[in-house]
Amino acid sequence: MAVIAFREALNQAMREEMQRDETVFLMGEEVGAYNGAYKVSKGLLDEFGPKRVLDTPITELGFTGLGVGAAMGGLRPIVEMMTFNFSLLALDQMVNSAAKMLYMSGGQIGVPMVVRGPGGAGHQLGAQHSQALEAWFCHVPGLKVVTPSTPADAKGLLKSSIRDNNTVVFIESEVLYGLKGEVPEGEYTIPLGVADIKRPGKDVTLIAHAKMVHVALQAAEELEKEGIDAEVLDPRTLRPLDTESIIQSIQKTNRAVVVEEGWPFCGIGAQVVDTIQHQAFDYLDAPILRVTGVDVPMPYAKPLERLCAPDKARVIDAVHRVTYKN
Amino acid sequence: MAVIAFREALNQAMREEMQRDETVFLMGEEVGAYNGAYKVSKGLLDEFGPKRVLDTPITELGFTGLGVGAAMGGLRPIVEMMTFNFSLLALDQMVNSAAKMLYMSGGQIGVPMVVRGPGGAGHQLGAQHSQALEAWFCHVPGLKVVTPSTPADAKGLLKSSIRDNNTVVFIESEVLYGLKGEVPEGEYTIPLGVADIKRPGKDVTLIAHAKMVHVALQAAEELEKEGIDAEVLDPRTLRPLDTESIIQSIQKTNRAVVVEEGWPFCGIGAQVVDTIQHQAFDYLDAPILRVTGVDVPMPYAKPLERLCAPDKARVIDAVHRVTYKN
Amino acid sequence: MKSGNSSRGAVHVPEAGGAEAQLAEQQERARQKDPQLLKDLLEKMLLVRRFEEKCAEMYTLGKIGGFCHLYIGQEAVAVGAITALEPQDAVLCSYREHGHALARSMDPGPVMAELFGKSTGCSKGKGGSMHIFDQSLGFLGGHGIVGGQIPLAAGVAFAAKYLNQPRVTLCFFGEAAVNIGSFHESLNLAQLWKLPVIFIIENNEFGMGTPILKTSSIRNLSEKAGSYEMARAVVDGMDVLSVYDGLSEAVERARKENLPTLIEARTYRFMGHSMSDPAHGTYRTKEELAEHRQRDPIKRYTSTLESLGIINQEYIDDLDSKIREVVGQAVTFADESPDPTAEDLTTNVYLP
Amino acid sequence: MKSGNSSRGAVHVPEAGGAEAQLAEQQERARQKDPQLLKDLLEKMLLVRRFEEKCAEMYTLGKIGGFCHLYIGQEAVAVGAITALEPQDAVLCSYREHGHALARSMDPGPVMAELFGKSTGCSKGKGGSMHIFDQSLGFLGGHGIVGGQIPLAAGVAFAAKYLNQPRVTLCFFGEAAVNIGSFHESLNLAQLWKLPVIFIIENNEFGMGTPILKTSSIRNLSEKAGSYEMARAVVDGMDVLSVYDGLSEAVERARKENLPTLIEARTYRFMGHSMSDPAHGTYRTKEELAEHRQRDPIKRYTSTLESLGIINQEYIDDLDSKIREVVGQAVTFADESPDPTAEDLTTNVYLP
Ligand SMILES: Cc1ncc(C[n+]2csc(CCOP(=O)(O)OP(=O)(O)O)c2C)c(N)n1
Ligand SMILES: Cc1ncc(C[n+]2csc(CCOP(=O)(O)OP(=O)(O)O)c2C)c(N)n1
Ligand SMILES: [Mg+2]
Ligand SMILES: [Mg+2]
Repeated sequence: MAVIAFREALNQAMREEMQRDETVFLMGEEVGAYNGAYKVSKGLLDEFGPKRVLDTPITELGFTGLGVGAAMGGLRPIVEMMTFNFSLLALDQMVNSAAKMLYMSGGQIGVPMVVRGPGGAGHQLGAQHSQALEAWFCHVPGLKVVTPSTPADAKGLLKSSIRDNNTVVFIESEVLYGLKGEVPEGEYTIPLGVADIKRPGKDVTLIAHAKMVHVALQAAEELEKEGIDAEVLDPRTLRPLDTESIIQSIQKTNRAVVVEEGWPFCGIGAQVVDTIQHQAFDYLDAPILRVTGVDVPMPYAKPLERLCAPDKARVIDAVHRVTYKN
Repeated sequence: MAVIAFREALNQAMREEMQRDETVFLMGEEVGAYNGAYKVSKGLLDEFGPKRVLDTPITELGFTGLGVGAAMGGLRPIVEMMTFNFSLLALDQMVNSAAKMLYMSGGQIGVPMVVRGPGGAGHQLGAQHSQALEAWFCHVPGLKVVTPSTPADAKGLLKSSIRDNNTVVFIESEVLYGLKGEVPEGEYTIPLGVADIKRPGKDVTLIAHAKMVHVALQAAEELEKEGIDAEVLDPRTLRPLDTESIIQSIQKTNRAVVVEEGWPFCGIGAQVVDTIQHQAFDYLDAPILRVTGVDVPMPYAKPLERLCAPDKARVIDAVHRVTYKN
Repeated sequence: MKSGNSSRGAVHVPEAGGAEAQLAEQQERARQKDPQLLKDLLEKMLLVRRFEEKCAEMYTLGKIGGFCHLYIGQEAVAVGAITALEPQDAVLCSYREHGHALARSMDPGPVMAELFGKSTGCSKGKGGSMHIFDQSLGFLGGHGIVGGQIPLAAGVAFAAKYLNQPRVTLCFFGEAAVNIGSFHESLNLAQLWKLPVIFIIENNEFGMGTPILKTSSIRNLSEKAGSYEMARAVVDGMDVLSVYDGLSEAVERARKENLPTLIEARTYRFMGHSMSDPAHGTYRTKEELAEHRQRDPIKRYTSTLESLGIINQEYIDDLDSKIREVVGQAVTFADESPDPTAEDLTTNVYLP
Repeated sequence: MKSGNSSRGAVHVPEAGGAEAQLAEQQERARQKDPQLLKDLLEKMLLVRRFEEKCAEMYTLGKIGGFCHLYIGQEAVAVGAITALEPQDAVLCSYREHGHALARSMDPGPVMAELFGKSTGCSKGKGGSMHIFDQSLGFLGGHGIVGGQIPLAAGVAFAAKYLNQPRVTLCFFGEAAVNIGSFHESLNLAQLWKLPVIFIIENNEFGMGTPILKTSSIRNLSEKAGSYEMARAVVDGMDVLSVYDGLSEAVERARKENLPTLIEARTYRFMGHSMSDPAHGTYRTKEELAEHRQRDPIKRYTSTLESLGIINQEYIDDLDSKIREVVGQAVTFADESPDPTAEDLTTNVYLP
């Protein structure tokens, strides 16, 4: 298998889908001539020309709405948010138009669109450029939410998202773009809504998505040394959530720690906790603990920023607590 | 005590605070000459004049941002959203400016502002005009979120919100505006962050806010007939959440049902569940159940709309399940 | 009606003129047109009027719920504009769109059934008054967020151009919507990318209770096209032929040159903002309203056609009773249709 | 520089002219000014230049992190504009604001410390390069969302008018920001409510890698004021005196008449968009950049002052070494300052 970077996997997914389907096009700020702010769309303008790779003015609300309209008109837009921080300006179109169109038209008009781009903190980008808002998108019926953690998942899931007939919010971790990994050659897809066990284990389930999967894996490795065998479950798609896989894992381990980059209050982890305690109450040997971003706007200073994100140590500590090892 | 309507209680709160403090002003669509789309601002233009009661163009992003700037410049704006559905257009300013300004200026510049207006479903207003988004606002550090359920709470909490030095998102249930209730005469305030037991009980805790408090109370009354004594706890402020009161109640009843109008996935109820299972795990005799809005955009047709919102029957059913009575 | 292609192009504003001058102008326009077209326009306007009157009645009876925004007084705009389209074209509107749906030849039955929230409604009762859709006619809603449909329309036009379809997209919105960010972002995109879309400001003078001068710092709204070097025009929104002619020009520009146009149609709303807003009282007087009612687009147009001998009183009476029957049948259809069932609640959230 | 108050007012666009014509114009403007003011302007521009050069160095050394947008090439805009203000006035900027902060007389030490993320930074190290604040000087950020500061500035101006303060608010943003909804909504509000605010488009020709012509359908950006009947002006953003004069007029309009102005300052960015973007390669050639560097605002201004005998080479050398020392001290201050502590993490989220 070829070893490629996360950003290249995304690039391949878009390229292949654009080759396969004439109605797929890409638009966003700097996606064309500049090859993308994070170079995810590298070479696409050259290959597909300005009709299918469009540089937009800085108008998140306008071009997202234009994307919804283009989908209503028969196309399959990929709308790139330069970063998901700017999607706050586009939420009205994502929620009130894209997510609701099918329902309020009585099933007549769907919106097959992917809104994708980097989410979460980068390095010292400060309060307005560092937020992980997946919980918001997950709240909305009509949207699907995908958060890949490896190059292979990124490619397989993006291809499925582009082919999906609904609006998919596809959030890429900015800090994972350079991550390399094996990606199967040739065309393959990963279905939305199916979790992946990134590491099997029997003592505790670590549920983590996107870049937190790697933090969980590091913690699991460390825990192994003390004889704790942690399972790392990556939901991959947050909405629809693969509840079944999660419950199965808990039935085996009886303990869970949910790791997420975002803010704690009303984060996606709270929903995961709710789902587990509701459906597997009698299997739980300890309260489910969450390891989350700290409940503050992101500070700029490196030593403060480091304290914000969940790290190996905090995950290990939580595992100790749910296994009553401290 | 005077018996007045919810909308009148809000009106009194604004009037009194505007009389007390010259820097308080109100702006929004139709708040002036039209006396408010829901007549909450009735008479304020007459009393305070166009300098302090401003009709805005339809520009939610612009006038909310202008409100933030006015707060930075020394005023205490009350920004009315004609309905909170339109706040989707203003989220960038609410989150990226209002909630973060104090932090990213290193404590120099606060944003004492109230963003208020009706939230949740009305009667057959359809998908774009019926949503309960409190979970979104609750997710954001830097914001406070208040959701009153009675005229007295509405008045006392709005006065505190206007005096608060932070940005407060104050969500009024559209269908409660006509609700009458006793309101203490003269000046009084209710502190933010303090829950209220709307009905004491010992068998199960029903946690509900805004109009769901009334659904919970109806259910409690019915449950009493079968010998189940339900406590109804109204957090009143969702952020900061009065966790202590919630935990105390659970320690007494050992069972909880969380009722909310909004969508289930990543709703505020999930956070309440997480808080309880984390802090009172050993007190729980059953999984915590949630009764929520149905996971669909709001349909227009009355018989469908009726099925969406939590009602007495669904709450009672949930209570039966947590008390193992069915 | 004239249009300017340059940002400095002079704009011909419809003369205030007396009623007689307006009549004369309309007669002049009518003389150049096919009588059948002229009759069709009348029929559509009358259908909209009677339909909306019936809606008011049904709302009062509690058969229609939610927000219900009537189109009475503005019929010439939707009818004149949409008649200038071809079948493959697309139409997007705000929440005040019953008239546009009928002008686009949607069956009154399924529209009324939608307002009644019935399963036979065009949107299966899930949309309601603000969300009328008919994909087969290119009628793409019914949108409730002010300005929300403007970028959508640009997108529909983008798709048509991308797919080489000879499809023009009309986008209707109220004058109060020109202040919102979506308007600005969309017009820039439409001009920049040369999209076959026509933006129609229906200036009925009020956004709910607020007159336009309190919310826009300029008076001639079509001048906002100057910020994008977009072609623009002003049409008399009380004269169905002024609208039709203005649109025909813009439609040609869109169809042949892939260029957008911004059109201001000056009209007036005879009813309250929605059924819960009284027609007069707070923001306008009874007299003011009565005066504007003199400009009734249907009255004027009927006089014009009569004066040219194209129709007579008998024709009008026949037409009116035919239309009343059609509307009556729509009500019967809606009334007798079944409610959606509990199973319908959770369908149409996702496509497979 | 001329300004038009009517929406049709002619706008004087700075002549492209040769270098000599530009020099002559600047000399003419200089003759009418106090030599001390002229020297202060030079000092400020040079301070910004040296500070930014040092930032580039410190970024490369890893002492500054995150996004870091330098102002080299554009110094005349911030310095010319802000010098036209009084102490009680307010300034809001985008993320490219180090230069504005220094022009507003912020101490270079706490600004550099902020970029280093130190607890002595003006925003305690919590803000970073994009979020410089100094409440005591009315320097109200440093905002990272394109267009986000535009309604904020309208609000600050609103507060000043409300409180009867003689305070003018300057709002700086890039030319790519004119396309966003916030711009449109804020300008309309500012004109409608007659707010003492000045909107300054710093047209440095690029929004990241995209030239303005690819994102705006009109060329003369200040004409967008026409949509609001707002006063407008174009200034030569490479001529600190053209900026100063243009601003002085607008400041007077704001202070005396409570009226806003839209100003386009034509300038150019000599560095990449941010430190992670190379100065040339993708969207402009080395030659193109070199040509623009000929228009260096500091070089031109130095020649003007020399030619008028206001300064000489020795003065320049002294000034430069003095400034280099100031910047060096800022670095030392930043370097030696303590990091914020873990306790600082959770303060400043809420006020009591
Ligand atoms: C973004 C947004 N803000 C506010 C509203 C509430 N609202 C509905 S209609 C309306 C007035 C719109 O007036 P105009 O655009 O002139 O259209 P008209 O109703 O006159 O047809 C307002 C404020 C809304 N639907 N969307
Ligand atoms: C709403 C939003 N969209 C996108 C971005 C990313 N971004 C940062 S700067 C920039 C270009 C802005 O160009 P311009 O306004 O001309 O200012 P300049 O950088 O040239 O000073 C972009 C696209 C952002 N910060 N905010
Ligand atoms: Mg109107
Ligand atoms: Mg620029």
